[in-house]
Amino acid sequence: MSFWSHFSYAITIFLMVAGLYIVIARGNLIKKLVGLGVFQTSVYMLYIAPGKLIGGTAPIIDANFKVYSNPLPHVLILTAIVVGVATLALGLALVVRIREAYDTIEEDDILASDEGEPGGDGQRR
Amino acid sequence: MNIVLDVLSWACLAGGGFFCVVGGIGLIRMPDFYTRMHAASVTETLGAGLILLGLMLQAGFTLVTAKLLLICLFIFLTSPAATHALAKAALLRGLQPLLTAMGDKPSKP
Amino acid sequence: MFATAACALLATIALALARAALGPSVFDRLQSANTIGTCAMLLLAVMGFLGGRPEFLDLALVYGLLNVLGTIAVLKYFRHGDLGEPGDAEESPKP
Amino acid sequence: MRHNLVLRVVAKLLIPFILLFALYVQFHGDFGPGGGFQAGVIIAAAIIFYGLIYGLDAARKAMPDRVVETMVACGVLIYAGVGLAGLFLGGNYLDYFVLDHDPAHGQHRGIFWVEVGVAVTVSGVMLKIFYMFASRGRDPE
Amino acid sequence: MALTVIVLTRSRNLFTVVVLAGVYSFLMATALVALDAVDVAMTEASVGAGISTVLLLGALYLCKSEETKPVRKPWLPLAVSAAAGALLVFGTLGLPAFSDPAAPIHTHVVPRYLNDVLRETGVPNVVTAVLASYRGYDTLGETTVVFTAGIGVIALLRRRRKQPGAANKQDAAK
Repeated sequence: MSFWSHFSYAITIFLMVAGLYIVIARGNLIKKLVGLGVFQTSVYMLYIAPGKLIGGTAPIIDANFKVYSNPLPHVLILTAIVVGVATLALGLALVVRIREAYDTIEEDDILASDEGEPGGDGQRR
Repeated sequence: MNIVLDVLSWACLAGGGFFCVVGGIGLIRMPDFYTRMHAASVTETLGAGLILLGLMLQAGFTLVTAKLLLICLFIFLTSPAATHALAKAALLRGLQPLLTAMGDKPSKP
Repeated sequence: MFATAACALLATIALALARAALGPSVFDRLQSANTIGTCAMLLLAVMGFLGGRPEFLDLALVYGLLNVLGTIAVLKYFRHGDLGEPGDAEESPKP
Repeated sequence: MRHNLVLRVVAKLLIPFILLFALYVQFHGDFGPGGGFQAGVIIAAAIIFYGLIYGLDAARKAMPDRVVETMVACGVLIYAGVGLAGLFLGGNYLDYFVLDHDPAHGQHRGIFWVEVGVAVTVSGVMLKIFYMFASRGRDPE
Repeated sequence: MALTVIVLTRSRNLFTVVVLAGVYSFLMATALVALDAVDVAMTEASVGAGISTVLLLGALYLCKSEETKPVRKPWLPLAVSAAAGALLVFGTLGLPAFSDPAAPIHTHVVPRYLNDVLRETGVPNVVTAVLASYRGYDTLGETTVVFTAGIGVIALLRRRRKQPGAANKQDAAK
């Protein structure tokens, strides 16, 4: 259990923490979505990295190779990526709608305008 | 014959790597955007071409070589187009070359 | 030898990344993004040879394609502010 | 970009290659890297590229909204249909062994059609999303 | 990559954020290739660098917002993130080391996939085989999710395409 044997986890955790920080600390909604993307990629790393075997190759069966990396995480992450971009699009659509309703995409302004006039003109146009 | 091919491809790979690094250094060191673009094009043409040539020599006459040629074509087709669009956009945006700041007349786009 | 080329490409990527990080204008960043894309493409090709499986060049082709797509999209956005416009005479007056 | 001749010519040269390459990725996905998701995204990228350079209206003419929406639904239907075909031929749902006399060939066929369904859905959804985002701000307000 | 993320965190200009997100995605895909995940890298590159850049730009155009406000108090989120990171580091101490062939992930269902895939399906690419055949239900559900997301975007963005006046008229007519 040296440091290098857990290096991939360190990268994963760094990315995850960075994504988390962006999501929590930034008020802009698009920025938040980008942070969510970073977080998501850290999860990809978390899945893919243990599947790698040093000396193995990509899981495409060939007579010349004996050792393959683990294909199962690849499958899971493959679906996760496409779902991720679909949800990203959905989130962006929501942001666009929010911007049309509130004229801002800053979280604080949205909260302020909600408190200012609850159920008022800000919500539906 | 084989050794000649190996040496040639190694030379190509080394040259390509060298030009890539030169382009990268230029990207850092050049003073303004247009000169930087010039530096980057070193990477994108000479470096890429040499590396792909080296790989082609290694691969021999297979499908791989065809794909490498395709990549080569792709790079040589798209990256000047992208650079052209970039330069045009920058000029239209009003980013002046450094020369004009030194006292020349601003060139018309 | 492949390893040397890969190291050179990695160094180039690092340099371009530095430019992207501290580039004063958006165009600098774009240019370095483009360079990074090209280098990543070459790196992929080299890495395929390094691992002894040169079938992965498809991947490099995808990289090249999407690199251009991204750059053009950003430029389009920058010039017209709109992704769907065919572009009219207003932004580039004929001399 | 009406005056941007370089881009237009390059795009005209490239787009058929991109579409061809997408088909290659789709059908070569059994033997190399690739498959339905990638091919769908690449097809969508090609048409988005077209739309970026020649304008959204041109892309809409080449790929009408109706077609895109049909693609979105058809992909899922193809996928589910493969499952139903297995059901009708005497297997379980999404059981490919019964699709051909030889089980391995049946698997191959099932995987092929499933990938087609995935590609159609993914490209349709991506294109539709692009159309929605790009056309949103363009209508006269 | 870490540098990209740091710059991403710090930069205010949303436009820069989008460009850097594309770069980040490219580098991520390269790292995935280094980890032997070829199909995943292909998807990540095409999706991350191509499509989501275009989508982010489209949303950016619709939002027309270039700057965000400066952060007020970064200390609380930073503390939360650091605490989460510390917990995660503590958690990794129990995990198997990198590239350990005896790890649980390599011993359970995967050898069956790798050994039998050629005989059972005749498809050399194990990822494709597992995706479409062994885990067909998963993929069906996933395709449905993509479909639903597309429908959701259509539903969200199609409304109120007309002028605000027309919308008001419709509201009044209701």
